[in-house]
Amino acid sequence: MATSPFFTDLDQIFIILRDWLVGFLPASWRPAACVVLEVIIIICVFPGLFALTTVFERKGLGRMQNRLGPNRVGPYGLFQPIADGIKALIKEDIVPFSANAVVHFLAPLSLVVAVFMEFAVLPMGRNMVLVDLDAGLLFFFSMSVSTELSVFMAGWSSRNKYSLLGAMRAVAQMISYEVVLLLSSVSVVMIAGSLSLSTIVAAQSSYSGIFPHWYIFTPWGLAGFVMYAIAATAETNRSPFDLPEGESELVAGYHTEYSGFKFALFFLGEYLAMFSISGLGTTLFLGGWSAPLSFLTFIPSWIWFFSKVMLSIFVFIWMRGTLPRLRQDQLMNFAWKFCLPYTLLNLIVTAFWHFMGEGWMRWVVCTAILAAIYVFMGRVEMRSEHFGPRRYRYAE
Amino acid sequence: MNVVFYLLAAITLAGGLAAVLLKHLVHCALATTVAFAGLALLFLQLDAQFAGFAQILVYIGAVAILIVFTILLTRGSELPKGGVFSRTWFVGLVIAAGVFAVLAWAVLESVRGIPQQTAVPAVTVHDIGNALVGRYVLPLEIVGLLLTAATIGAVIVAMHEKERRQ
Amino acid sequence: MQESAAFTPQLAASTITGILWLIPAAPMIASGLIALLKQPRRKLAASLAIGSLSISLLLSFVAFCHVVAGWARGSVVREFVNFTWFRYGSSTVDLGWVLDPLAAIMLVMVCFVGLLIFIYSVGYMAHDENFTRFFCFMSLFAGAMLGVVVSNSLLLLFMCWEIVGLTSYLLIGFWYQKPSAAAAAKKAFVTTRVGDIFFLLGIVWLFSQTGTLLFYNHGVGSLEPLALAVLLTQHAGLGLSAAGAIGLLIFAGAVGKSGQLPLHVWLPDAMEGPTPVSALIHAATMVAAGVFLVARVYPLMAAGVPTLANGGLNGTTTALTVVTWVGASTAVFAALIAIAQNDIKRILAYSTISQLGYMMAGLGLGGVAVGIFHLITHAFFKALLFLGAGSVIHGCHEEQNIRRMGGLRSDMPLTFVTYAIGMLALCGFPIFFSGFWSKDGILEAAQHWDISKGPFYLLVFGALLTAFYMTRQVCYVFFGHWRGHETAHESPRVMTVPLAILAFFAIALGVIGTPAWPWFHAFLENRAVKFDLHGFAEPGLLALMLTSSLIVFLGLGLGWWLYDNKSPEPEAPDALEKSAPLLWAPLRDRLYVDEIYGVTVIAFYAWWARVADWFDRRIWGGIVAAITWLFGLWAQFNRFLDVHWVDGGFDKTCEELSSGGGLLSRVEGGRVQNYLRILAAAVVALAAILLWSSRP
Amino acid sequence: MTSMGMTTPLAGYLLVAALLFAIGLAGALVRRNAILVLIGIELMLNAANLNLIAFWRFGPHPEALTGMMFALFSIAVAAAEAAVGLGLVIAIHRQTNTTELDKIDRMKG
Repeated sequence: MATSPFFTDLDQIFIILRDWLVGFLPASWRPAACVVLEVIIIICVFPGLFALTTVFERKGLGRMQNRLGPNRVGPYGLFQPIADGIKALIKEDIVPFSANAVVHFLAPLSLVVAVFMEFAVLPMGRNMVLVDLDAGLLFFFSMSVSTELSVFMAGWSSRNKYSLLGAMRAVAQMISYEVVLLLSSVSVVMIAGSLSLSTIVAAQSSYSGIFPHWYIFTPWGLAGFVMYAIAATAETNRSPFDLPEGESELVAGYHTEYSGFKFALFFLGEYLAMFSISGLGTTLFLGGWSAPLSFLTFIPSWIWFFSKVMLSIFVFIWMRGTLPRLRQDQLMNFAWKFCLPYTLLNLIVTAFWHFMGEGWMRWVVCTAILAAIYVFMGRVEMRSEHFGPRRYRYAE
Repeated sequence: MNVVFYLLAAITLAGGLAAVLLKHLVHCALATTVAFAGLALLFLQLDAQFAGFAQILVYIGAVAILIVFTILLTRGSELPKGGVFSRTWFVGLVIAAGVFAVLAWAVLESVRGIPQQTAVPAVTVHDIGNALVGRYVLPLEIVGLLLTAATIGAVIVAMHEKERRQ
Repeated sequence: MQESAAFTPQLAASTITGILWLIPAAPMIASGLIALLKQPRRKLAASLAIGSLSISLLLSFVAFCHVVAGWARGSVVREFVNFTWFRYGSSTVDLGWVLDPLAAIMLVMVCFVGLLIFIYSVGYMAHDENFTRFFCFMSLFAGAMLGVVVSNSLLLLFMCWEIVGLTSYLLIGFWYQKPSAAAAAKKAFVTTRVGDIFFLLGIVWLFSQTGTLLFYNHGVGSLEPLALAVLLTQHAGLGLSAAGAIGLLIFAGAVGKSGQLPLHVWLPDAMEGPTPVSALIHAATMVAAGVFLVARVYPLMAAGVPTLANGGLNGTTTALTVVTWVGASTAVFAALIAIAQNDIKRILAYSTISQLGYMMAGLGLGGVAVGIFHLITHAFFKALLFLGAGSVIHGCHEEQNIRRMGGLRSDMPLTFVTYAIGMLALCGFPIFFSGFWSKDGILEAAQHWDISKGPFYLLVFGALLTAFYMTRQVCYVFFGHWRGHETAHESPRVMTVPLAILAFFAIALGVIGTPAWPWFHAFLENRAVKFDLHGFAEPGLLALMLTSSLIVFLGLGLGWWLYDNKSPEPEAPDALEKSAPLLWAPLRDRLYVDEIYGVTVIAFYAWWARVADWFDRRIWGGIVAAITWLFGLWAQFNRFLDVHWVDGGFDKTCEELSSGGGLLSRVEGGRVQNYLRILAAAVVALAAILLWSSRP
Repeated sequence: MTSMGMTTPLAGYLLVAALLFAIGLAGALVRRNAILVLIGIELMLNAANLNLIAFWRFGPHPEALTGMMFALFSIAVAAAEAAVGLGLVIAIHRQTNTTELDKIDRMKG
């Protein structure tokens, strides 16, 4: 596709800037400097985005609840996050007397570090990926599971029953939905034939006519995306899966006993996790940085990536404003009895898709199978749904 | 042999030692996690990306969580009254030291036959995938079966027996 | 078309023949499924059974139409599918199925009657707790019976035959909690087994002679000229060829199953089963299996005699003569007994035996068509009679004694009308009823028989008796006044509708077998047919029809004269008993056949059992006791050695061992870590030794 | 130090693995808590994995992936072992109300 050099340069503007900056250094330092520069950029950009998102979320929720939201600090309340940040920084850092101080301190730190690591493999634009790992997806998931331990550390070290309960809930929920998340991504890996995220994006960045080859536009991709989106919501403890911090039951879950900057770190980590998981979903199903229609490719790739991520964030916020919270047993049942079998079957359907070859036949067959399974499983689940008293068989 | 190796080895061993020596079970579990992470990094140092990430995914993501869950479910987070080491801990220590002695001796004895530094093997994830579903497909299936059986077994073992109805 | 036109056998199997196996398979599968159902799933069980049989009926109709179409085109439809079941050495055992006119007619009849009886059973068995079991057995029976009909191999036929026997046993003994039912089931099973042994002998003989058990197989089947020629050259003594002897052995099987003279004793007792069973198995289909079998192997029996153009035989064979005499004497014998019975179903049972005798005689005298036509008409009107009897029993609260009924004409009008139609058909009431035409066919054949006129007179006498005992029964049941305890009531719709349908066929079926339009005979014998009133003009035919009509009227009149509306009290002597007590007693006691068996066969077996028992106790027992004693002596000796030699040393050793074990068990302290330590230490030691010894 | 063979990186990894194995064994042998014993066993398994990976890396045929595969399967088996082992600990705790191995000695000869 012939685009003017201006747009090409705009697309690669960050690469060009980096190379220009690094050019001042001796040649032997350049690779290391590149990495350091990129890390710094990531560490700067995403917290900035986080700040923007908080105000965006508060104002958006406000509108959904028919009120104004923050509007006092700066124009339209846009400086609210700065005020919040200053407040968090100068607040007293309270550590409960019987808390396990070291672990209490390490928990938010390890959480944020692990979450930041996830961004290393996300391709945020054409040629814009920090390390293009061969096993990028695996790396992403191995980092995202590491956060579970941080959550546990936070909950346990606080010596507070609400914290501990919240942490246990969070860990159980994250483990359960981690499986779904992973399995729904595996179907993409099966088709793309690679664990490298930039290869996966490249596989989706061609067009037939004006329409892109995104995986969401296939039966298995749609099913996988829906599962992924559900699991991602649960994985980031967002509403309607926000039981771990359900304030009506558990005060604030595992960060009840955190205050000041540590609390801010948790807050940051949570939003960063949201960004990263949206970024991964974008990469896997929504074509990453590729444009939605073929004639829009002149717009720089990173704009597409970030707009898709922000769109996902908006959906997160929208759901938070709309859906009520689930109950713990419903949550677990849903993960193990519906999502997990459905994603497993989706894998089989993906294999069908792969082996049936080109043609309309595979569209019909795969769509039919997935729809039939969905209807069948939905009915079975609904039938066996007894709204009786809760029973805990595994933990008391 | 470089600094990174020594650093990682130190982290791993320190994690392992802490896991064995610390009093508090949860601390032990967390120290184990450190050892696991150190090992994963050692794997990366050995150019085994896939194994390293799998190590993190399985050990930190699953095994460590399992361990802390078990600790909490068995009230292991409360400190025991009668000390953490068994009465005859000395015997165990001697045997462990003996094991290390024998192993180290074996390594050092055969050090002349050990190959020298070799080139980084050009193995991609794709190759590993091909090997898994090609040459090693039978073990893969068996491991799948084993994991299923283990999952079911673990659930059944740990499950409360229902109250017998009359 | 010339009557003697050469028919070209059509060999290529059509689609319907290819799936012919489905006809028996459907009810069998249904039976298997029903067997898996729980007891309360009544509706499902009944619908499975009825549905599967409906499928069979549908397929049977298609097969029938296929055969009729082929026949109308002028070709013999005889399609078969054969396959090898197993092989040993150089021999193969083949199985297969065949579709020909005989099979087609039987298929439609069995399916149709069976279906009506299934529907009827839904009403009749409604209150039985073993409803599902009943339908399981019934379906299995229907499947096996259809298997008998379609099989193209004597072996397959025998297998299905035995399943039929088994289901008959199961269904007679369906109410096994009644001792009489259990005994009747056993009796039926054992008695038919006697015939089956001969049947099996026949099969083995046939296989040894021809090397195949297939009926038809492109000219090399056992019923085809090649094999028959081989069989004819062998002589079995008594003027029989091997073909005739084998045919007679197979006929012995048919005797057992169809209740012919020496082996008829089980059939009246079989009425202990539920009435639909009696109707289906012991009137319409299973007993007809024997007749069907004889018809199927008819070429064996008739081998060596040239066939006439009209399907009859030029002369006869010894085998057919035997069949004829057995049939004719059974017809009269059973009819005589039926006169003096009081149980409504028992009368019908003896009537069935008698009619089966007619069929056998028809086969022996006039060929396949004559016998099978009577089989078909009889199946309908006897099923009708049995179901009517069932309706009566149902309506009279399980009362079976006709002396305790009476006057049901007004209480159960629908049952009465249909029952009367069945009765008239059975008696052979002229012109309007199918029984008349089929029975007349047999009588006509008997009249023309060269060997002897004996069968003819026997059969005519039998017809008289038939009319008489049926009139007696109807008078007792439907006329006079009610002598029972509770008032009777009409049966539900699900039972009466099948009755009406069967009644329609009991009348209508005669049309296809009149001398003017012998469609049925022509169909079975692969001739062309056309409507021709001159059929009646054959010499002697009108006279014969007149005679048999007179006989029937005589029987009816005699019965009405003796019984009409009198309705005597149940304990009062029968009208016939009053006039001829000497005649009555042996008839009432069924001519002492059971008793004769009791003092001969059974007594012999009992004696033999006592002898065997004595042998067991005295001779073998004595030997065993002697051996036991010897071993006991030896054991005593051994014991002495054990106690004083072996045990002493052993005890000492054990003590040592147990004290050593006590020491060792300290190690086994139940502490996992101790075990682990020992394990690790041992590994260390072993590794050290290994390394040390492998040092360069 | 060089005379001891530390020039070869493989020996270093093997020694680290040996030490980790010994530490794990010591944990399994001296701690009283069943969970700690399991942790020790996990450490031992990990040490073995390190050996396998190291042998794969420095072996003559890394492209055959034998050591790597062994390690991957071993990781999977270790996960299964951990699940069942910890399930057993929970079951035992439910029965005896303790996870101290010294007190769980009902099965003795």
